[in-house]
Amino acid sequence: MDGLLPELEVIRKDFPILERELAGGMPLVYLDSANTSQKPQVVIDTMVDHLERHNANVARAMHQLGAESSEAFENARDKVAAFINAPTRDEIIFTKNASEALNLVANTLAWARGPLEIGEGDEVVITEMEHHSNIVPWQLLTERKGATLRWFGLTDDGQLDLSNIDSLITEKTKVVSLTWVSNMLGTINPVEAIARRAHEVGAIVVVDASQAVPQMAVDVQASGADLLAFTGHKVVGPTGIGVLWGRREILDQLPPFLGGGEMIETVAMERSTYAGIPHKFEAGTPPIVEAVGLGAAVDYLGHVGMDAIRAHEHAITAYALDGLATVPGLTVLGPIDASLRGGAISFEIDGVHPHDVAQVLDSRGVAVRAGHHCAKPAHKRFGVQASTRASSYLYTTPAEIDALVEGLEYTRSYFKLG
Amino acid sequence: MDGLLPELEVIRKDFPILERELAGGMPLVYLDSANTSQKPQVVIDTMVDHLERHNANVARAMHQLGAESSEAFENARDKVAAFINAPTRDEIIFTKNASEALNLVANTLAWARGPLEIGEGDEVVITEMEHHSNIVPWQLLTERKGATLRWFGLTDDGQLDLSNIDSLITEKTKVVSLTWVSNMLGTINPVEAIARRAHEVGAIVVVDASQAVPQMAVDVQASGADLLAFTGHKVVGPTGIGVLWGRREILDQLPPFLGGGEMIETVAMERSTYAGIPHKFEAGTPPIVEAVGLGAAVDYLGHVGMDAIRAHEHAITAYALDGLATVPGLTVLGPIDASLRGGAISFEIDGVHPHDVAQVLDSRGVAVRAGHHCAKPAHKRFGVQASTRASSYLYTTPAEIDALVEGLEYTRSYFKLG
Amino acid sequence: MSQELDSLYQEIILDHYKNPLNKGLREPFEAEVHHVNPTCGDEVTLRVHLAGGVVDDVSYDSMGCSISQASASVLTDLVIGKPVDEAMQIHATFQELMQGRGNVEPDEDVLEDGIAFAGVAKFPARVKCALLSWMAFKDATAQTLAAADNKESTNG
Amino acid sequence: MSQELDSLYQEIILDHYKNPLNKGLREPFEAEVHHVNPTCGDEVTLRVHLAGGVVDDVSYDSMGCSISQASASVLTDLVIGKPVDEAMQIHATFQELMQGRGNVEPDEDVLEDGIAFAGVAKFPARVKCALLSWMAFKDATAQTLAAADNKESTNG
Ligand SMILES: Cc1ncc(COP(=O)(O)O)c(C=O)c1O
Ligand SMILES: Cc1ncc(COP(=O)(O)O)c(C=O)c1O
Repeated sequence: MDGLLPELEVIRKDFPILERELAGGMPLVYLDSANTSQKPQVVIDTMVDHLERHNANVARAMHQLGAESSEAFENARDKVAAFINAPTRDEIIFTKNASEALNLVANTLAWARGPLEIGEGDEVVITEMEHHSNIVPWQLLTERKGATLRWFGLTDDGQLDLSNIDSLITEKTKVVSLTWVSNMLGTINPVEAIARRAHEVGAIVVVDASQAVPQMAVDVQASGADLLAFTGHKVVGPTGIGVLWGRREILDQLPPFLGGGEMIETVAMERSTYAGIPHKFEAGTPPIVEAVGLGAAVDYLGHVGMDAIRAHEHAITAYALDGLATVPGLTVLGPIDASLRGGAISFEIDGVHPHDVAQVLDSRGVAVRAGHHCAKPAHKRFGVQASTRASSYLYTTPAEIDALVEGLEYTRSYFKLG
Repeated sequence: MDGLLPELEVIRKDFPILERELAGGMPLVYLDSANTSQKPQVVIDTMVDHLERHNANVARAMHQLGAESSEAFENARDKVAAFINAPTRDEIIFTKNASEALNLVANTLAWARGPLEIGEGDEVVITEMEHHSNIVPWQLLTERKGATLRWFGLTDDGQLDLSNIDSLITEKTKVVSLTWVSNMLGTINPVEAIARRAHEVGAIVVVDASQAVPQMAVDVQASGADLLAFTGHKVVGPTGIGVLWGRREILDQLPPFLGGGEMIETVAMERSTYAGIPHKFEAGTPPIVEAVGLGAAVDYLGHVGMDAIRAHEHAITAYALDGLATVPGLTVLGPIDASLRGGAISFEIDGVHPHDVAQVLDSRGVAVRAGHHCAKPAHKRFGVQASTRASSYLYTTPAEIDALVEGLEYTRSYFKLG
Repeated sequence: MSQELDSLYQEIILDHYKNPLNKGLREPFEAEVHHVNPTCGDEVTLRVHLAGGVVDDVSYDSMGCSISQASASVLTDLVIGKPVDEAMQIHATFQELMQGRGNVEPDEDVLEDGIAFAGVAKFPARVKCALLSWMAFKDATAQTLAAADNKESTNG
Repeated sequence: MSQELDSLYQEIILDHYKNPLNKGLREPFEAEVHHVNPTCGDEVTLRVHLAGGVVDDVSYDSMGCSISQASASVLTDLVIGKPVDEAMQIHATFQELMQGRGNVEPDEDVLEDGIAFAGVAKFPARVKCALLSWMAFKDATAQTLAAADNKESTNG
């Protein structure tokens, strides 16, 4: 099959969990990578080495372990900056996950004064395919500030409906926030074109790149984004860490988010002043060993090559779409052209609820996700309450897709469908 | 020496980093545990096992790995609840660190309506010995809401000055927030007595237990606290995780903090509703492997026994205070009676700046912290800009204290002081 | 593997799923509640009508998986016509079975078709599905009783 | 270990620490800045007086460790009386030395006593101490020049 990673079997050996046997001796077929990715040995080993040999708090500690730990932590910032081509390391802020990164933006905008201030009459534009983590923060912000939340609709094949972009993004728009790649529909959105329109009217552009950064080479400077978020655990890194990148000019204008720890310049009883970016937004002891793990993770992905990973995902996704098309009564939600999408494929099967689909697949070792995937409005748009989602990653093989398709056929027979 | 942990050498073997050799072949003498604690092998191994065998997202994933991961994660919540004697597991909220836990409270109070709402004329009372993480959030809150921040002063021997408690905590007081154990002065504060006064006037009591939970048996129900925060990395757990405990009645009244992920009940374009506690406050993918590590950490501490750890810390601290008293020109900041304090000892030496003290000690392998320890107001109160701090933990030996005292003598001679 | 699956998807469950009993929303009712399983989005709207200390009717509309659908059907079948106390007792017995991780012996005398859910208890992720309508029933009944109490005390 | 320590604490540094040059705040000055090292709390208040393209005076008040104190002393000794351009050049050379991780060969002709700080570059945690007053000097000089520019353009 064209486009597959040439050393797929070698790559699979890097991921110890792929050897797991599940109940009944079934081998693991992990197709839930859009939910969280598995971790290569090198990420785990790097974290262990840090904990066993270099553990200390950062910045504050001047002793040798402190210097080692600080260096490892700040190196991770350099690695992440290089990975997404940020113009400077200072624009990389470590958060606890993508959700915190998005909330950081919405939350500080609520207290911003000056050009970024949001109030009555102002509008924030998001899309119907957002993850809840890119919906709820904006609902809270607009509710609290008396602003209005507006939405890009979706076309029937799961793309953004851009037909009304000029009446949706107007002089009233202060923020446009959208996902680069949908975690439910798989759709890849034209971020740059939308950003262009947003910048025409002076709005800032927030991009949820949680599903983009794992799957394709992301260049924040070329993206059109002013702020961009992603999460460590989806890029073969650990939980407990996410990234907010933002243009210095914007970040400098935002007030602090959480207070305490290294985010200060000086603290006095009368008043405190704050550090420059990135520290201004990193209150308290940061996720140190998690940053170190994330650094190893982006190194690993960089070593395999993001273009190669994108090609692999594309090949697997095309193969999966073909396979799913053979299952009677199965409808894919989202684009059915693999070149328009990432590797998450949500679908429904007439007559079997997604929970039941996932359960039967699980009994065969095939791990998929069933539910609303934190994208309720998108499900509602397509008239479904839930769906089943299979999502691949760099370690996914065509044979695993075969196991999925066979499992779905078995599901249909188990529930006695034609 | 009375009170030392009986199996101290066995305990030290549990912490791989204690075998580290530093520059010049010096063995590590780690006296910076108030900054961050070292990790026992069992915590590291538990995290590795999770990453290598059970890694999956929680709650959302119904497959076998998802069930295993969810169970491990929620078991950690049970363990933490038991460790601090919380009445129910639902009152345990996982945050990224203690700073986030404290900010969560201040931040949601800013948006609270009803009895907890804070506005002009209302007062928040903190103390001059707080860590910046328990100062800045309240400065931001009171500034933003037009309320007033008031402070408990300190006595010359580093205790809270309670003489004006009745005029400080009044009917105007909405929140009293204080540290249980000072990270700079070591002082153990009479939380229960202060909470009693606060409750008399209807204020809520927030306790920063970041330095208390590592060092002594904490029973949240007996403490008098309404909300209590601590951090994973100081209780032999990993970075990237903290805990907020709160009484259900209070937590239920607070609006959501960050939005997205599992914190919702349902999300619709028109409006969203939120999950019950603890999930309401846990937006996005939580720190899963970190929670699992924290569970192993509190198990480990529980196994050693918090009362035994407290006795050990007490013995080491008393020994250290005696040793420090022999160093000419050295002044301890904070109580000099070991029974009034925890294991963090800050001091100054006439004629040598704390940075220089720490540097010389570091060249001998002795790791201490120098600076303001995120407690600038307390330093100002004692007329110093910085101090040197040595802090012990369950793995600290009397011989390490000897190394500290010898190192200080060497420092004095190196800088040619009498 | 199919054996394990069969312990979850008992014939009785699949029957109730295909042919649910008492489905649809009916009048009269004293309380209507809407419960959601936040993780998967399963929903139930459920009404309770009590009369003379007896559960006179439980009607519902629901969307969800086979387990949650069948469980609503079995619930109504078990509690309609029972004295409120007994219905709550059945509720408690069912909940105990579900939360027993597969270690509780189901009591057929009390639970009748409900014993088919014994296998569900071994699938932690599905326990919430089975309990969704039961929790809604408990909530609606409590609301009805509280409202009645209020009325009484206002009248008294 | 003492050897390593000696490479940090050169005699020259300890001398400047014990007997700092040009210390104290003086008039006249065009800009005064206050810089802090947030991690340790070291502080410097520094004034710059430029006249006819020359650094006429740099005066300062500071609290901090031996490295930061000695470095302020060496700074003033090096730049006072120098043309602004040359002073900024010295600044750049010193900064390069400090950030070179011990791999930059110090240029005694430019840095004079400042070469004693070469050892500091090997202690990442102390580099900030050595640079504190230098950054303050750069900031104050830039402010003075900007203010002069402004005046000129307003006048022009
Ligand atoms: C008393 C006290 N409060 C709060 C904190 C903040 O903890 P963290 O940095 O983990 O948020 C610390 C430690 O740094 C502390 O000692
Ligand atoms: C598109 C998208 N946005 C945001 C998130 C939130 O990421 P996290 O849960 O790590 O905060 C996810 C994943 O859950 C996602 O897929």
